[in-house]
Amino acid sequence: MMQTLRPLLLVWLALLALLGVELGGAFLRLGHLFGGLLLLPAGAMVALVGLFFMRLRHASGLSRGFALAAMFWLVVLLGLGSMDPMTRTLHPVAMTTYP
Amino acid sequence: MADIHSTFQYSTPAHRSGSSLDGMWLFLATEVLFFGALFLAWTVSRHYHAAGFAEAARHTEISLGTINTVLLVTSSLAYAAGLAFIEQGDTRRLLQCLSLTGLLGIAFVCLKLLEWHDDFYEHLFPGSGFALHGPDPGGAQIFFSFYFVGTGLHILHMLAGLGLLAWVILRAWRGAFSSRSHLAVEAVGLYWSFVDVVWLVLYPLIYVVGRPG
Amino acid sequence: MSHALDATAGEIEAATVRDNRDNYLTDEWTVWSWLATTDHKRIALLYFASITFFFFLGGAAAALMRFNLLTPTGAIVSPETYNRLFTLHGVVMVWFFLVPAVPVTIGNFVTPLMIGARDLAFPKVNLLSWYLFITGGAITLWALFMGGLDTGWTLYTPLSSAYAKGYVVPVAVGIFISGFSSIATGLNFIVTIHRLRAPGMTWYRMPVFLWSLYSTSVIYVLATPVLAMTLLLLAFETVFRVGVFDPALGGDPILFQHLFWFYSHPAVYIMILPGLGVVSEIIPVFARKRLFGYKFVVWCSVMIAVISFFVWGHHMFVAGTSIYSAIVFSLLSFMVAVPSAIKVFNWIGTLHKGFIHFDAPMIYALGFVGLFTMGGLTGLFLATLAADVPLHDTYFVVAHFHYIMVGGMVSAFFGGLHYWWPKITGRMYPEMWGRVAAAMIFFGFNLTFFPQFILGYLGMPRRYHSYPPEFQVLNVLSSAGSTILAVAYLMPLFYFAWSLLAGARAPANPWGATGLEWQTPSPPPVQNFTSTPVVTEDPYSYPSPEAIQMEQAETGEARPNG
Amino acid sequence: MSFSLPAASSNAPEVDALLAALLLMSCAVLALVFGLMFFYVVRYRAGSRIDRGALAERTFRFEISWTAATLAIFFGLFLWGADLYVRLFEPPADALKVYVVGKQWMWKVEHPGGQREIDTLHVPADQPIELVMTSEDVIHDFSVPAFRLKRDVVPGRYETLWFRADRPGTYHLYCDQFCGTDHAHMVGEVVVLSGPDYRKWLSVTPGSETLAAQGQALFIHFGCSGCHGGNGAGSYGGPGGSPPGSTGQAPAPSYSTVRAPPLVGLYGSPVPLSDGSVVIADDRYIRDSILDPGAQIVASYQNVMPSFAGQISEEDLVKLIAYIKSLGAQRADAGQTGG
Repeated sequence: MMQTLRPLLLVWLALLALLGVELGGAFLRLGHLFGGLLLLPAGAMVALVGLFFMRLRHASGLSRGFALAAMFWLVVLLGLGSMDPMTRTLHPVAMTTYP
Repeated sequence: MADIHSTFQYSTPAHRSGSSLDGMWLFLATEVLFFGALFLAWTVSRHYHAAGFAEAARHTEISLGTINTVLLVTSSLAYAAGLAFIEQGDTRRLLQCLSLTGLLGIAFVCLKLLEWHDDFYEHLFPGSGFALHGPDPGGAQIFFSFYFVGTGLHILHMLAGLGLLAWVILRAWRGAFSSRSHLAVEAVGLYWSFVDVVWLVLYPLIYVVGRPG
Repeated sequence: MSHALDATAGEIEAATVRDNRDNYLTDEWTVWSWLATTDHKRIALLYFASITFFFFLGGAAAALMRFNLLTPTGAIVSPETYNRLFTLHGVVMVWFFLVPAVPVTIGNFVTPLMIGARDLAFPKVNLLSWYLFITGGAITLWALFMGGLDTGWTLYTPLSSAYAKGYVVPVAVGIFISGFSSIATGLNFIVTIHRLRAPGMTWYRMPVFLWSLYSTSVIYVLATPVLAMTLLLLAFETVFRVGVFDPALGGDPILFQHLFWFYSHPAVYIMILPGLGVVSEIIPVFARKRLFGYKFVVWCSVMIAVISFFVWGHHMFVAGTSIYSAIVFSLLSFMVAVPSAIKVFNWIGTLHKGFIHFDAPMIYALGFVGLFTMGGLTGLFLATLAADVPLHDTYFVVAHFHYIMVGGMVSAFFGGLHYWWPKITGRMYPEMWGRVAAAMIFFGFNLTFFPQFILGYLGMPRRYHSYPPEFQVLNVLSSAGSTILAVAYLMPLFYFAWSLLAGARAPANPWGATGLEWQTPSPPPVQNFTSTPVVTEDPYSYPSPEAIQMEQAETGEARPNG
Repeated sequence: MSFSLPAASSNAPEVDALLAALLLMSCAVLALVFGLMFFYVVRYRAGSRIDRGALAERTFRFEISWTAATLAIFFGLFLWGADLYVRLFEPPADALKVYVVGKQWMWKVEHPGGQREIDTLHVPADQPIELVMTSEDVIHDFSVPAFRLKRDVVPGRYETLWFRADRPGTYHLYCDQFCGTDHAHMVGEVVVLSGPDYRKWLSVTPGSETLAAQGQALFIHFGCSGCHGGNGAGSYGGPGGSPPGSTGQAPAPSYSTVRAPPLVGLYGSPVPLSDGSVVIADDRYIRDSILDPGAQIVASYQNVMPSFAGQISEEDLVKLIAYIKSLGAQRADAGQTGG
């Protein structure tokens, strides 16, 4: 039994460690651009939970396909969706408040 | 009649449970895109309103958020352990693990509600009377719109998860699961961990990334 | 196989004996046996009834609009009413007719039959999806009739948030709920097609219709949740008067359009892909010939589904997006047209050297090919950046998407309905009436929508309650066409009803078609098949032309010229 | 009635050529598809006795060749369309700027000379015009079919649209983005006048105050003059004791004790910021500084200015900017007379 529980415990410890990294990063002055780097530990945590707690490693090929498809389309949504706002030349206007 | 009808279409129990788990994963894939739209809104809004987002993020309770993350990660661990136990046929340990999961989940929801209470008290709900008047008050309001929509939806998912958990616990208590037949435990576990995953992304977006900006 | 399953199989055998006597329609006749059914065939009929209602409701709104546009001043209805009419028309037709139409009715009915399964993977989820659908529909209808909504189906902010007049939130809730119905349906189809194929039914032995449904389902499952979140953000903004799209806060109303079209452009392919599948079924049957380029056709369906997610930006070429994003989206939009074009060529290749029969489904299918080609070609105008600028938001766009949605999709739906009608009901429809209706739809459709291309080029904007007098002639032509179209759409309602009562009994395979669904009686038994079928042939394995001609020569039906 | 649309801008014939090419290609494809369909349907009808022979075995070649042909044509169309489209975003430097504000359900136009119109836009022929457009409420769309142009008019930001009308006449103006109840009545006219006619129109149109003059009134109304000085000369106490460009010319300094940077001569000049960077004071910088003063603080000043975001309407903002621009012009004139 311990053989099955041990990896889970190790993953849990790794998750807490990554959380620590994020928490520490929150108090560093990283600036607007590098602040986004703090999403990397979050990505690692998501991967750990998916692979171990949700057993993606042992899931059927189809299930893994679904998980990959979700990630792919998420990238499409975020990538193509932010392409326009990131490359736009915007001339903002003061808005009067709504009626 | 209907029952025969729906069971006989599978050739083996493994075929059936495998199909159900595939279905669950596909459902979770739709959930990814559901929250993905919110993350896109966050990305774009932060791009326009870095200052407002930074100021707003500094007004969030990172201590509560971090404790909540620990609670949720631990609850996922407990659930995964419970699943490992029932695979050995140990219903008693399964029940213990799932109860722990439930308690941690309830603690999460309570802390979250407490945090909301504080936020309302500090007039951080967007709209007239919004408390932050920094260089980019509009951006800060958009941040808090995002915050309330994101955490609100997450709480709804938590409540649904707690309901499912209660159902699994009830069935486990009645001895419905064995080492060979525990599809419901596994399927609900996927959902529970997924709600955890959503929080793992919301946590940095709300408490961490904006703060150093 | 486990002992428990053996027992189940025994019970099934007992049930099967009864099936030989009773088909799925006559199995039980209580209202409850319909409302609580998990039989995919009965659920398909429940859906048929619901979407027929929505189709004629949306059609009535369209008829009123066309009536109003007979005169330049639009004297029939007030501007408020007109705006509510086209919003109702759009919302109902898109979300409660076109998006579900073919998959939930024909798809629901024939998918398990085509792959040789007893039912979909999750029959209860299937029933749930119907309840979600009618609940969403009821809420939306209630809102549209009680308070009305005048934002158009596109619900652009801030017109739908800070400046909203009418029931934005209930309509959003209704669409949100019906979205879950789409997701449930898509999920069911995907898992079914992966998991429940009969022995020997390899991927490349599946009929094209199933590939189309599979591609459609991918879009259902991955695009609909984005719409759900968009509607939630919109509702939040409408209720609290603040939110991420709010320009008063510095929010971006164009972000709403991005999120909206991330769903709604792939949704266009939700609407048309099943139509492409239906036509790919019909043409080989009535040409008695193998589908030309089967692998290309099926992979084109998949490619269309995937690429459809990359092109939504072409709805926003004049909306003020960045020029770089416009260029990328224009290029990607051309890419999605390639697989569609390939399909058209393959259908024509299928006709080559065939033995073409002109039954009503075939007339619908041929009409579909023509109208879909026109819709697709005019789509290229809109994908070309500089050409889109004058045509955007004019009647050109209206005509273009009606050629795809109505000329294409509704024709395919009707064609499929005629084709599978004997299987669904066990009765034949009156063939002559079917042909007349098909021809009238083709003619009435072109008369209604072709003038709108010209109107659009001349600059007449969409969603106008009144218009400059010089546009009147073309508008009157269009309205005249719409009356023909209305009559043509009503005709099947009557002759199908007649066929139910007095139509000839249908044999198991009235068209001489290949495919598993034609190997079981019409209407099928509750269990679909008496024993699990085993597939040993490729799809559309019609005999070669030489073989057919040889056979004809022997029977003396027709002689080759030599 | 007619089925043709006047081509009244330099852009229109180019777009028409592209549309004609698309139409030609479409007709060719339609002829091919319908032609083959009819031909096969008749030739291979079930009752036909024609000998079908053997089926083509290698369908792969057909597939590849028509895929490649389609791709090549599409790519050509894409390039053509993109090239024309990009030019729509490159207004000539000498374009005459006209401000357009859309609101439910009218178009408000302001000319640089202060002439204001509603639902009508008078422009001279053969001169590039750049419309600077925004909306007060929902999204509208400024569409002139005779110019083959349109652009959405979005609240909260400026959109620009440029054209060179080349045929005098009166053309339809539509709102093409659905904007509520009276969307269909948000229409108007674009009147293209020949050079002399346009000058005549300018002279007879009630010359309401120029934008700059109206801006000056607002400058006082909003209290800007309290800190920046009655004529935008700044308040004394700035770096170097007195603001550059004001010495000797500025009238009596304001009595304000608050230090604020001078605005005379500001427009178009480089401004050193407190973070060490230097920006050019253009429309956007001035707009940002009014709405969000804390974002870019002029070196050696404290930010004491409140934000005017949400308090100044878009039209007023345009006027204020015009006024500040005119202060720049005054200095240049003064410099010339002085030299």
